[in-house]
Amino acid sequence: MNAWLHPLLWVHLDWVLVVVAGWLLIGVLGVFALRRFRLVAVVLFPAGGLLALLLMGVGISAAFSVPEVAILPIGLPQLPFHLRLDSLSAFFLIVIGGVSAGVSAFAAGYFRQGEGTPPGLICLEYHIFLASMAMVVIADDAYAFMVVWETMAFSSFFLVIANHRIPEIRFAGYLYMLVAHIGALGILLCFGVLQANTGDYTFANMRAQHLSPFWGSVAFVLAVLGFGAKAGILPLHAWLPEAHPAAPSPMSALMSGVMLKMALYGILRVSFDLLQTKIWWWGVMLMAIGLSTALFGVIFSTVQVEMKRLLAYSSIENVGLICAGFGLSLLFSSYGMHALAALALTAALYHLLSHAFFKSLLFCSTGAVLHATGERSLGKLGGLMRYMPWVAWPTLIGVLACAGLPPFGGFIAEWLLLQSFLFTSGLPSSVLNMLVPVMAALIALIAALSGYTMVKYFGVIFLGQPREEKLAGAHDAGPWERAGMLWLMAGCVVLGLFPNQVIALIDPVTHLLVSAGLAKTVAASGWLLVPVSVERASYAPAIFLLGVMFFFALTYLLVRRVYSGRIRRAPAWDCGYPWQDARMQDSAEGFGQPIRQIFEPMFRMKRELPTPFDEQPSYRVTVEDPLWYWLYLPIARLVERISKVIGMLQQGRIAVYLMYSFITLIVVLLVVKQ
Amino acid sequence: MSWLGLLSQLMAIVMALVMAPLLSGWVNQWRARLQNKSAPGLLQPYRVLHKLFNKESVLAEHASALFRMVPYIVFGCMLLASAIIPTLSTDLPLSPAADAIALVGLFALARVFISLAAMDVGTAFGSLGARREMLVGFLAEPALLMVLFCASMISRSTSLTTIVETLAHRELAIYPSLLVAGVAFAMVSLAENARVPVDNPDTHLELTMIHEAMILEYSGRHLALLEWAASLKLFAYSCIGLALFFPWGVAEANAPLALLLALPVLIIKLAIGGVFLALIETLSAKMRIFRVPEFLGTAFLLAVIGLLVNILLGVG
Amino acid sequence: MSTLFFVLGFPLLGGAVLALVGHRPYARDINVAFSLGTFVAACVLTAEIIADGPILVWHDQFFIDPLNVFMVTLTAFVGMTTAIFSRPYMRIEQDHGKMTPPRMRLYHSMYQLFSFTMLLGFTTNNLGILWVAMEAATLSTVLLVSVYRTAASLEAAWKYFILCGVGIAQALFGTVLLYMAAEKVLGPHGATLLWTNLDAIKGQLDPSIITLAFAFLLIGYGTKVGMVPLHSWLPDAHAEGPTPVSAVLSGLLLNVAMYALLRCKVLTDGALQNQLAGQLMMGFGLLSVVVATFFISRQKDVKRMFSYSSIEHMGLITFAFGMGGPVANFAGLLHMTVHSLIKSAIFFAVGHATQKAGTQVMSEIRGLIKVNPTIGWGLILGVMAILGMPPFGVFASEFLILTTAMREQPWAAPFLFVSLGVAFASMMIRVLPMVFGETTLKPLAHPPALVPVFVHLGLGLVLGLYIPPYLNAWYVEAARMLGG
Amino acid sequence: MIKLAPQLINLFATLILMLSFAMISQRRVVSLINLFTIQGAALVAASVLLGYVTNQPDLYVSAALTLVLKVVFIPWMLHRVIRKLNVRWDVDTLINIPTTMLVGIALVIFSFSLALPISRLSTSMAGGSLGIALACVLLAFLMMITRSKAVPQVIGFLSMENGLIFAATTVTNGMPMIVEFGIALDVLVGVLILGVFMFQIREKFDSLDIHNLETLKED
Repeated sequence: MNAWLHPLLWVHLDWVLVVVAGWLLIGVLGVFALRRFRLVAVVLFPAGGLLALLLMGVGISAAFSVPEVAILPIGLPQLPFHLRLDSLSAFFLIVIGGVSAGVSAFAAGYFRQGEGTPPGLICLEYHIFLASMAMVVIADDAYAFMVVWETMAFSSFFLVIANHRIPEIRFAGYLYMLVAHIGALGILLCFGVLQANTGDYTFANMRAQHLSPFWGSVAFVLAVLGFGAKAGILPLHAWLPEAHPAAPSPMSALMSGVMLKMALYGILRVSFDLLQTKIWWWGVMLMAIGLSTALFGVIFSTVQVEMKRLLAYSSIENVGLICAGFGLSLLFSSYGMHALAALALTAALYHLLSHAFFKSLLFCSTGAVLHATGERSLGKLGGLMRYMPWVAWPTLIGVLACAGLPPFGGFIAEWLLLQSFLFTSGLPSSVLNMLVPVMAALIALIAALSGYTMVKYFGVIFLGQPREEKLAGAHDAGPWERAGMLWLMAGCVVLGLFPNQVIALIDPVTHLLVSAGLAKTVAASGWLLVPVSVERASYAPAIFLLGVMFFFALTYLLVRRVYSGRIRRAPAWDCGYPWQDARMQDSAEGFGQPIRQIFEPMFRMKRELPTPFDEQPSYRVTVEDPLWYWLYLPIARLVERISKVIGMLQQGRIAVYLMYSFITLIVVLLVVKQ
Repeated sequence: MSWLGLLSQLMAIVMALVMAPLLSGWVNQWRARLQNKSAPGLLQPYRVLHKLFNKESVLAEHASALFRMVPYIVFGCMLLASAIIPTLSTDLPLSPAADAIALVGLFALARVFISLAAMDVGTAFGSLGARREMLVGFLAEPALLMVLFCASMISRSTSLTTIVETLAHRELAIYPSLLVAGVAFAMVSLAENARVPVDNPDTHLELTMIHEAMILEYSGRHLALLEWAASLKLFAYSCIGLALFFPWGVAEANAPLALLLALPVLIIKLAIGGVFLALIETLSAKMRIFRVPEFLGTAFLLAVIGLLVNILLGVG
Repeated sequence: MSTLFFVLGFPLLGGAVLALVGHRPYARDINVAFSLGTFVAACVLTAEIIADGPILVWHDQFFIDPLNVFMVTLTAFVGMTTAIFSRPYMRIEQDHGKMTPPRMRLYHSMYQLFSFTMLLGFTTNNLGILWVAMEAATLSTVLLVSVYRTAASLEAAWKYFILCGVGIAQALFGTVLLYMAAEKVLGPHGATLLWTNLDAIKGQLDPSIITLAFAFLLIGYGTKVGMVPLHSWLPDAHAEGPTPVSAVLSGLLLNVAMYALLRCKVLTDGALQNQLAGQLMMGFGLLSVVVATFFISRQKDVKRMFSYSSIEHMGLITFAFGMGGPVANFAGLLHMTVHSLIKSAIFFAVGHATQKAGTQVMSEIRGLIKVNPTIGWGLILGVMAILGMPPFGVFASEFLILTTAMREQPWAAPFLFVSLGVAFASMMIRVLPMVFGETTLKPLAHPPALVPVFVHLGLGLVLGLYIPPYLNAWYVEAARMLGG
Repeated sequence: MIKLAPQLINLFATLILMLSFAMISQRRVVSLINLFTIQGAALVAASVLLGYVTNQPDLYVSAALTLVLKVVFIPWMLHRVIRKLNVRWDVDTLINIPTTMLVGIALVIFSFSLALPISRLSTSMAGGSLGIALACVLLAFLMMITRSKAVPQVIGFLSMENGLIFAATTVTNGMPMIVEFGIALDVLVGVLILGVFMFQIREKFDSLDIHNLETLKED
């Protein structure tokens, strides 16, 4: 108890709690400063950002130290909040801290007055959201976990509907909340299985239980269902492309960059840590779900015409890839192939980390664009690179990272993932051996497609000519927004250039979960990233980048020295076509058209083609998610039908009501008679 | 790394720079011959480059800085690519920096940048070309990757040098999977290098052009760099093909004599390959752009089949 | 025992006084004053029980133990807050001309008598008197429900009276059988129906009689609990009466019935030594949960919707007690507490909302958060709480119930899963547009009393995050007493 | 006299059961009330007799209560009500009379089979009448279901009370006094409220047909 008085004696866990408390305090201050907008903007949000930095630091140093436990005197009387900070939690604390630091800075410049909910209130919800996420990863018993988990859900829900005047936004929030709650129920039941009738809900006890394969599988499936609903894996993804566009951009950044990761954390925690037994088909299931999700997500993101929806679908894709990595690792460790399991897990976690950074960066950029132009539809944007360079260049980095191109973080993750898929021969089952390379091929396809999407995203928004006149007046991002985006961009670059250091950070996690790690082999090989051995595979992003840079500079200098640098500006030539205007560039629909054509059966399309006799001929195509019609609406209709039938029970005739009681009485008497 | 290593590395780069235009010139010449046209001189590409470098370059009004950077970036990427492919020797200091996957990534990087540049000016043709290029790319990349995986499954490695060493200097073995992969690779490289039947490098017919549509707005030295980069790409692809499927004659580490010997072998192999390319281009007709996905899809599937054959026959 | 005398005396006296002056303007304050007095007395009583254990008073006619003393406190508390809430509410009703002075008098005196009957039911030791109290509670609430004298309220009251009257009659038959069984052991005299005596000898009671008796008692008190399919009276009665009455009906009256049922279950379990009672209760509970949620998904009237949600939660509680065991019983008791707090809070908020809109039709209530943020936030938070959103207490109990059910009664888990999901979906989609979005409503004439709303929500929140030790001691003790 | 007592009690029991049947089959409201009165009287007689035989003064008291309530006050009030609201006929029943009778027979058999094992255990001399009491309750229930006017429903409700009281009296020689009083009080108040309601319903819907009371429902 005394230790609380001496900050020098505080362990990492205490510091985490300090950060959480600080965030809550900031939130409360926000409520008191409900109308004092400047205060919220310039003081509270940046302060939250600083705390986030502190959290990141704590996470980094906690990653390498022994697990710490603590007990908060709240919760159920028999079950106070148990907290535990192990390397897995530490890793996710890094994710939360690192990303939210940038996003908070961005938010400081982002929120304006008089947009739906007052900024003070947003500040409260925002910081409760952050605090609850930090608590999720350190919760160590089912009750504490569920409490903070749902707190996370509904604080983010209020943020999603921050601008609740618009019915679509309300519906998006509703859908989000509903799916989240269904998922939470699934998680609840999963914990119900895990506690195995002991009535002791601490994770420690769950680790101690050895469940029968049946109950273990039930728990695993429930966990995948529950956490998957939050992560947006097929077919529970429907809320994601609705909620992300609805939310204010910093919120979308946090939800997509961090909150989805919390769901993945849950999957890891349950299937790798709490469940003692692992069965091979769990891994296969997770892989299959993950890859189908990824493919679905990327294909849909290529055909989106609304920038935030595009990013939302791309988030679905990335979550799918990460799940696939988890699945592979699960498969390996179920066969006791720990080194490979570690490789796959490292890849997945690496991807998780880099996705957190580049996706929040991209969402921030959409926010900046949204504020500058008031447009969210790609078809009305274009040519912004000239007007808002401070947004465009960081976004370019984010785009390259998201496209999985060297030398950025996304590429390293995919590289590792492909490596782990490639060296799978030696699995006991030959079918799996056949299956795994096919999955590798799928991953390659998905990566390439995401490149397509990203070119579309960047090209249509920032390049070319403005498709609307008003875009010429677009103002660049403010200082706070720039700071936030630069921070996130720096994250992407660092993740791309220093894989060994990052892997050293991930190593304790893999040791914890699959009792093996890459750190040794990696550390041995200096600048080179060598997962297994130099003969097998190696990659040196720094040298890679230097190489490109070197040749770039070399050619530039040579060309400049040898030849004249004369440049003349002239109208674009375009094969000498004289009357060109911005409308002739590819629209967003046009850019996605080839994909629409190739994957036609996957979409639910409505085309309106003009006839030759139209006065104003117009072409419109809407692409919708078929799952919405095959899964969600039928369920809704089913509920409606059932409730209609049940409504028959209550037709207002008292005689009938008496009859119910009478029959019930008779039936019960008959029952008890036996 | 040994001095010899540095030397071979340097040789590889220089040779790539020098021989790339020559190769495309060679191919053009042969194609002309096969089509009963009067062929341009073998050195025509050099003349073209020289001319372009000397011209002033005309930039579109609303071209951004990105537009001007891209030629250098693309050129740099291609140079790096041809630097890490073991053409003459497997003793390349740069090669550990990037393995097969990274190589594919490198090509992808170049592609993305050039497409972005094409969209930058904001003309109808530019964005059209970019879209088609990405369309080609998203199918060609995985296919190429799968082809490389076939080889790396045999050699249990994704590092290019190791692959070539295994294939070249192990006792001779017949790999049926490589046959399938080889066909796939041929198709992919046709598409990647903007060759008939996928694209036609020397037409500006709007319905068909892909690569040309993208670099339409470039002129002067920028265009020159892009052209050079294109021929470098062709060179790199041919070298990959030779390294994977006809790896004989590539020198091992610290074997100066082999290194000397390697050069003529390579030249001969390239010459033959160029003739074959010209032959294919002459015999096949340009296909509609909508057929391209099917074409590349086939290549992709072939590559995957090659991979499966690998596992079925339990090689590696 | 003087404290108990005050606990029962205050409301009785209040009923009498208000029967005389209930129509005066200051009657509202008197009402509050008496309820306050009751609450204070209840607190003192609680303190005494904590100090020196269960007590028997007045020739053992009254028995206070952990199980019922916190029910008494809860009842007194909610009774008080509801009285506070009904001050401005009824005033506005009077301004709208829906209430006349004579009706106000009836309302006030019946309000006090109603809380008297409930407290009597809780504290009495005599199962016969328990029955009498239940019947009396029915009668007083019938008058409260019909106080508007509209066609709808009359119909609701009539159905309420007939259905509950018949139901309660079955309970009496059950009680008679119980007496018959007890008589053989204890002999025919006044003390035979005392719960303490019955509890002492429950092992010797004749199983066949007790089985039959429990069947009748279950049907009887189950009707008051609102178990499907005996629930038909409940939505009408809740929807047509004044909102304070709806609040106390679903907040308190259902608890009394549940309490009676529990006392009977304890005896039955003791006598039968089997799971019959538990299985019956689980069956009815689950049926109630499922059916009620599907009813919720088709409601247009806001008060009807929340009354169905009361059925759902009562079903959940019944299910929990049916499962038995320390954890489930604990959860059931906790759920009873939190449900009465949260549900009454919701009804307070809804009451003002309906007064604003002048209608109970949900599609005509819009954008509360704009006109009156406190009502809006109260409603949305209350709804989230009742839907089992942590950190509110409802979640705590649902957490325990679901996790226990998952391993002890796995067959029930899917039903609970679906029902809770459906309930969430159908409530949120109706409440969100009521709270958020654009609006045409105008502010109220008198400032609404929203303190009770937030006091209740606050307590609900606290119970989710921190259950004070002595309260916990109650729960554990009570749960142990329920055994199972 | 003493030895005859059990037979006499069973006689009364049968009488009460028979009266219940008569009520089910009866259409005229006035005679329904009369039958109810007779049933109350039989009940009184039974409990007096039982009290005399087992010399328990409690039973006299409960008999007196029943007399005052069920035989004098309630019938008088009901008569007054139907005179005021001139309800004469109870034309339509939901199920026609013969069917109701058949169901009734089934109910009696059911309740006897239910009560038989228990009534053996009864200490009271008239334990056998448990089945009859149960039958009365169920028959009254049936009657409430089938009748579509307010007054007969109330009468059904009250005769259900009769059945309960009969059970309490004969099976257990009467409940504890305080409970008896409580029950009586509740019945009294209940009847008063019902009376008031009937007037209010009448003035709202100008008929006592409970088909009017079907507006509150799930639409």
